[in-house]
Amino acid sequence: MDTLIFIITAAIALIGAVAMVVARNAIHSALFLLLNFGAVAVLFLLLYSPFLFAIQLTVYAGAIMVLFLFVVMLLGAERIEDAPDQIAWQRPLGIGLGVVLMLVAMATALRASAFAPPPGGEALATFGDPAALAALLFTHYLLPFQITGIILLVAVIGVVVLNQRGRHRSEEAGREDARTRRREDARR
Amino acid sequence: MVPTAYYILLSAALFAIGVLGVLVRRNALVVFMSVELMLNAANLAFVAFARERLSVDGQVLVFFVITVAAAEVAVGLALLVAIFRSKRTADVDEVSVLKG
Amino acid sequence: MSLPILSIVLWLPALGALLLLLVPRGADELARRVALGVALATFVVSLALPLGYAPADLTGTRLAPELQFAEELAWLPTWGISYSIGLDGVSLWLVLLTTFLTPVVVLSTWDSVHKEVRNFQILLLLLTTAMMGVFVAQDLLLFYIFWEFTLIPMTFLIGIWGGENRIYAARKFFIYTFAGSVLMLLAIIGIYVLHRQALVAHDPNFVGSMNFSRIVSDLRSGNFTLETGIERMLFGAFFLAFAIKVPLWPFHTWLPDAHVEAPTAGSVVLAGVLLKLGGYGMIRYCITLFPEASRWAAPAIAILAIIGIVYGAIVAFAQTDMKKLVAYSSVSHMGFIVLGIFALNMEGVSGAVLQMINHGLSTGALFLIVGVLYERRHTRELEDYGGLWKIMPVYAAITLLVALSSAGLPGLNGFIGEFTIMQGAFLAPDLGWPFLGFAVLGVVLAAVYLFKMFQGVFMGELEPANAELKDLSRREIATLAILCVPIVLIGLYPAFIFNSMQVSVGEALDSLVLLAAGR
Amino acid sequence: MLTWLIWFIPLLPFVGFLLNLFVIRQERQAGMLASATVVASFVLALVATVLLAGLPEAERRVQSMAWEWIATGSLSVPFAIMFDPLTAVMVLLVTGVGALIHIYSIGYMHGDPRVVRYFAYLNLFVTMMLFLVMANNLLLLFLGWEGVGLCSFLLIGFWFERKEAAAAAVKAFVVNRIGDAAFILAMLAVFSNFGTLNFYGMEINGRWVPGFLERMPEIFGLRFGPDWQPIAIATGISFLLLIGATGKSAQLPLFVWLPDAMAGPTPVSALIHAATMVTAGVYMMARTEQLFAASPATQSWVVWIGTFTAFIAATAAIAQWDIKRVLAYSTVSQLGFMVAACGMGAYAAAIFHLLTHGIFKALLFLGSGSVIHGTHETQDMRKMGGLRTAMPTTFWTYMVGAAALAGVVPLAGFWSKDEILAHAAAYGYWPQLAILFLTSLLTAFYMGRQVALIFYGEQRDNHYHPHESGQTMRVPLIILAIGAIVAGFMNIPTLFSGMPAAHLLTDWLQPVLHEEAGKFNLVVAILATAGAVGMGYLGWWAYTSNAAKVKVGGLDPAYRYTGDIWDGMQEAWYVDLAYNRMVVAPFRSFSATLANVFDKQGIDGMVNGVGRVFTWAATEVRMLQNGYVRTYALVFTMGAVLVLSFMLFVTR
Repeated sequence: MDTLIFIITAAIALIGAVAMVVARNAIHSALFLLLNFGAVAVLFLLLYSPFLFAIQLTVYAGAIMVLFLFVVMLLGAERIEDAPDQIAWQRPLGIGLGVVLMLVAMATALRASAFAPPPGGEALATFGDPAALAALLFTHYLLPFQITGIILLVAVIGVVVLNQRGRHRSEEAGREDARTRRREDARR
Repeated sequence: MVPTAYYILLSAALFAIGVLGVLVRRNALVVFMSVELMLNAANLAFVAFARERLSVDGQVLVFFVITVAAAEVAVGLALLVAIFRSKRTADVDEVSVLKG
Repeated sequence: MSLPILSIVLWLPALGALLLLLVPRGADELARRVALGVALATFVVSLALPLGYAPADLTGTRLAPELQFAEELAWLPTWGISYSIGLDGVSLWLVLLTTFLTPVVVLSTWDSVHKEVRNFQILLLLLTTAMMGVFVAQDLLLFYIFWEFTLIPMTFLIGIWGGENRIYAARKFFIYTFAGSVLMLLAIIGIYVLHRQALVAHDPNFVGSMNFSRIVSDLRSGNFTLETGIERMLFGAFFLAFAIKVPLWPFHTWLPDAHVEAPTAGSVVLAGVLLKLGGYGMIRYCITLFPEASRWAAPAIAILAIIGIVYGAIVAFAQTDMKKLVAYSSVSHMGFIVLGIFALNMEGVSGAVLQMINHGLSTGALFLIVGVLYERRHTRELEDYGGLWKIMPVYAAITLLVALSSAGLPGLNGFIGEFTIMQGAFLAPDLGWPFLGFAVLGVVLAAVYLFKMFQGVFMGELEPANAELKDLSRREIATLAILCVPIVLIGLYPAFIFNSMQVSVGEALDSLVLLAAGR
Repeated sequence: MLTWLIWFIPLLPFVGFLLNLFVIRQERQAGMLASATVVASFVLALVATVLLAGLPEAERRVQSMAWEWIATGSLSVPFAIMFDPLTAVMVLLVTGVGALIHIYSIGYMHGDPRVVRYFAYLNLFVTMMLFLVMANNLLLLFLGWEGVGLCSFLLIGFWFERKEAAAAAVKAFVVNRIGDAAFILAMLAVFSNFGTLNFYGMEINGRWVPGFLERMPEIFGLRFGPDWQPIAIATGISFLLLIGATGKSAQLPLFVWLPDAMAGPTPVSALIHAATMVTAGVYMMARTEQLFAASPATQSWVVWIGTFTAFIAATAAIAQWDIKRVLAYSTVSQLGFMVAACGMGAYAAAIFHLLTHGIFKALLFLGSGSVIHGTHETQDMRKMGGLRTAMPTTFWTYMVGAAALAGVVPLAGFWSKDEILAHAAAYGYWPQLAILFLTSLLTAFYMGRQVALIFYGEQRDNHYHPHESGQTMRVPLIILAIGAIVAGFMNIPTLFSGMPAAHLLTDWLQPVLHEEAGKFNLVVAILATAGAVGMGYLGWWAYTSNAAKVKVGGLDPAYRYTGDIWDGMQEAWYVDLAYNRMVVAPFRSFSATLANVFDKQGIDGMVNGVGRVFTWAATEVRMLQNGYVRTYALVFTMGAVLVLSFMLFVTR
């Protein structure tokens, strides 16, 4: 029974990922990514980690994807890929490399991990619950916990500062940048 | 029970697709999303091994990864907005001022 | 020796340089006087060396080369590196050559250097210390440090006070020599490590030693042996660094550029002493440390030397620029010296050492002579001159004497060196007639290009442009006369150099003797 | 007493040189001082010779060492001179003729701006020549050898303003240098085979060092034994010495410098290029006579070189118009005689001819100098003629010299040349005898031609009125003329039994050259004299009878009959031209290409090329960073893939 669920969700996840990459429209790819995150959340459940299932759905799917959609809408950047690709050899080489990476990654995965079904037993019952996770988090991993806190703080300040400078830039700076861009094009 | 190997294979596949996305797509946002996808694939692998080893450490790590990812997205998008404001485009190739 | 004479002689010029820092930048005359004073003081003090030098008797081949005025100070005891300096028959006379040439060079700056005189003198004095350091260093690392240190002042001398494309010449000079000597550093480290490994096997708490005589005595006593393959590689690395410095034939192209662009004083020091570092290095480091490899490589190197002799002479003949002509003549003469060294016998090596001193004197004088004309007419092309014998008789006489000494007229110093080298090369087992045939051809060609220069400058019609050139000033006569005295003296009575050199040259060749004895 | 006395012979002129160079400025004093020193050393030489004669025949060799010149390893060379019969004779010639020439120069060089320096060079030359002749080892001989080469450079190029004088001076020095190169090789070979460069054994700080000539029998004892090697050494060494001698004594391959050397002042030509320097080669061959005797191969080379040089130079002398070039080629020819004599083993005859030639050739040169002086520096014989009335002394002394050179009976030239021819006849050198005899006929002819052109007929170019030269020039001429007459009696063969002073010179040189006197050959004597007189008269008659045909700047009357041969003779069979075209020009172009092409582009190109390779590589790498984020990503992924695959495949 579990394997069946696993196969379905895995398929959904893969489809979501591929669709995200292939989609022309940025919004469609964002939504497909949302689908992928949902599938992965379910997989977390299968792996007995309900806390992460919740976190995945709320933080990833909820916060980050919403932010993405918001920014896509703000910039109106759905349709910017129609111009011909500047670097001709970029696309084929990219695809080729991606495929090679996939094969190598899979080969490593096959060799590294065990095929036998994971051990069960009574320890499994208390395994995934948030209490055990929290206990470990606030004792053994206290320092990293604080550091991530600081990272988040820095991120917030960063965002504020970036946007501030953005607002002061006058129209003239915009035009000047355009000119440099034209000169670069001429030179290339 | 589903052997861990399947999960790891899936995670590898997702990761590779993420890389493909980064390499091929020229829209900065899609690139960003692909990066998020790669991170997600990594989380999946973490959790799979945590399950196999029955040790919660894996999951704690995933927790940290998620928070860092969130911070990263925030800053990334802010940057993207700032660039878009001055350059009127989100195409990755346009932004090549830092040429060597 | 209670009073560390050698260190005093070594560091006096450097102290002089520091003293010069106090002199205000603008005071050219004061700077020159102070520099001259320091140079003369160094020369006077260095006279104590030959007087106090007592060559030990030659009985029996002692293991370590016998040193005079040896001084030793612990420097990096953890690795066994010490500030150890000492003097033997070969380096004694090279140090003397350096201290003898420096006052002459400083004296020549009166006319040739007019901007930034103070800094010029400082660099010159630092260069003197560096050069002497190379000759007296008994510790491999100390030797290397002084060897590199000579490059810096010389590069600035060429780079700042040089001719038109001096930057190119200075850069080429620096990188070319530096590339060679970096290989040598590798070899030094190689020896150090091998030596330590070999001796740690004996007494475990041996901390390794860079001391040259220690390594040589271990080599000869047999408890530190180099396997032939490694020995040849190390020999190759050392030899390459010295071959570039000498310069030996294929590595000579930096010399003409460096000389043409260098100021007169710089050229004299470069030709007078800097080229001898290579030769000295070959004798002290190549032959003594790697006898078997030297024996193996000797014919090949002799061929290169022979090519250098003939090639240098032929190319010199084709030059129109006087300084380039003298530069290529140096290539030819240094080819002789290398031939002498790799004859690997007493006559050859002592002839080479004497020829090094002779070359320092005569080529140094030649560059001064070219400098005299350059200061007056600011051109070095032969065509611009002619018939100067009529208006500058004293100058012509001195040039003739120096040209003859450089061409190897018997009775002057050049011939003694060349004849002894040729005699050594003739007696050497694997060098014979063919080598001598070419070497003698080199001697003939030397006369050809030197007399071409002499005829071009002094004989023939006197063009109006040169009509009002005035003869040498008293100072110029003094400078050149100082050089002419040893030129004639060594020509007639070279014994005083040969005698004191016998012991050390013998010891340098002892390894070969031991080798031959099948140790 | 003799040991320290002989040191003064070379040192006196050296002191003269130093004084003239640094101290004396005034012309009069310079001339007097220079001549005085040489005369003094001549007197000393006489005294030394008399003292030497006093010694018993066996120990007639005095050697004295000043200091040990080179002493390193097995090489030890003393700075030592010696005085033995051969040296005595040479020293007497050098100082004697030298003194006369110094006195003559006072008159000749009067009024020249740099005359003080001229006398300094002359004194230096005499010193060097004396060192050459008195050296007791090959190295000191070589010092003299190159020293005289240097002085000949200085003196030929004395009037260096003149382009051809400068070129001639450098040419002389370089050609000599080529010969000297072979000399150096010979010295190296001698030292490595014999262990010493001293001719004879001597006491050097306490121990007896045998000379290499004394060790000759020991090394070559097995001269005709199966071991071929020693003879190879002797041949090698003597052949190199021969090349050295041809360089210095202007023999066939390397004689081109002597005719051009006439660009120097005439007394210089007389002293250096007639009497002393050019004879150095012959002296050296005589000194190392055992070496040459030990190798028959080289002996034949020597004879043939001498004979051919004599003949070719004689032919060239006939067609010259410059008064001094005739004498120059004549000198080359007479030297050919001496070298041929050495080749035939008649060393005593060679030295005898060397001495007589030294006297009458100096006489001829000084005579020509007086003619040039009298006719205000004209050297072209076509502009002269009929000078016998205007310059009687010069005329008569010149006639004596010409007759002596031609070999007319009572004069010196006849005896010495005849002895060579007699020796050739006695030892069966028939082909050489024939050529040498023919050469002596040609010699008589060109001397007759010269005398006729200069002194007979009437003056062809009257831009000048000839006058006899002054006292200081005439006196040496007269003395030399007497010498030319008397010198023959030094070595008269035994004409009839019981002759009192027969073969004085040969007996005197006996301890050195170990030769017995040759018999007098009446047939050769009669033939030679008849030929000399006949051809001399023919030459004189040819150029007096059609004196009218000789125009200033015109062709020689004989040109009509001979045509190109005459041009060939005038240019000395184009040997010099051949050298210029086949040696000098290719060397110049080769050195130019070597310097500009091979050195600048080749080696220097490689060195700079290394530099350029690095700069090119640097620019290439820089291109990689083209600013596109995705290319960076690409490179990034490539790295990841590589690492992964490495992990996968390599670390099993």
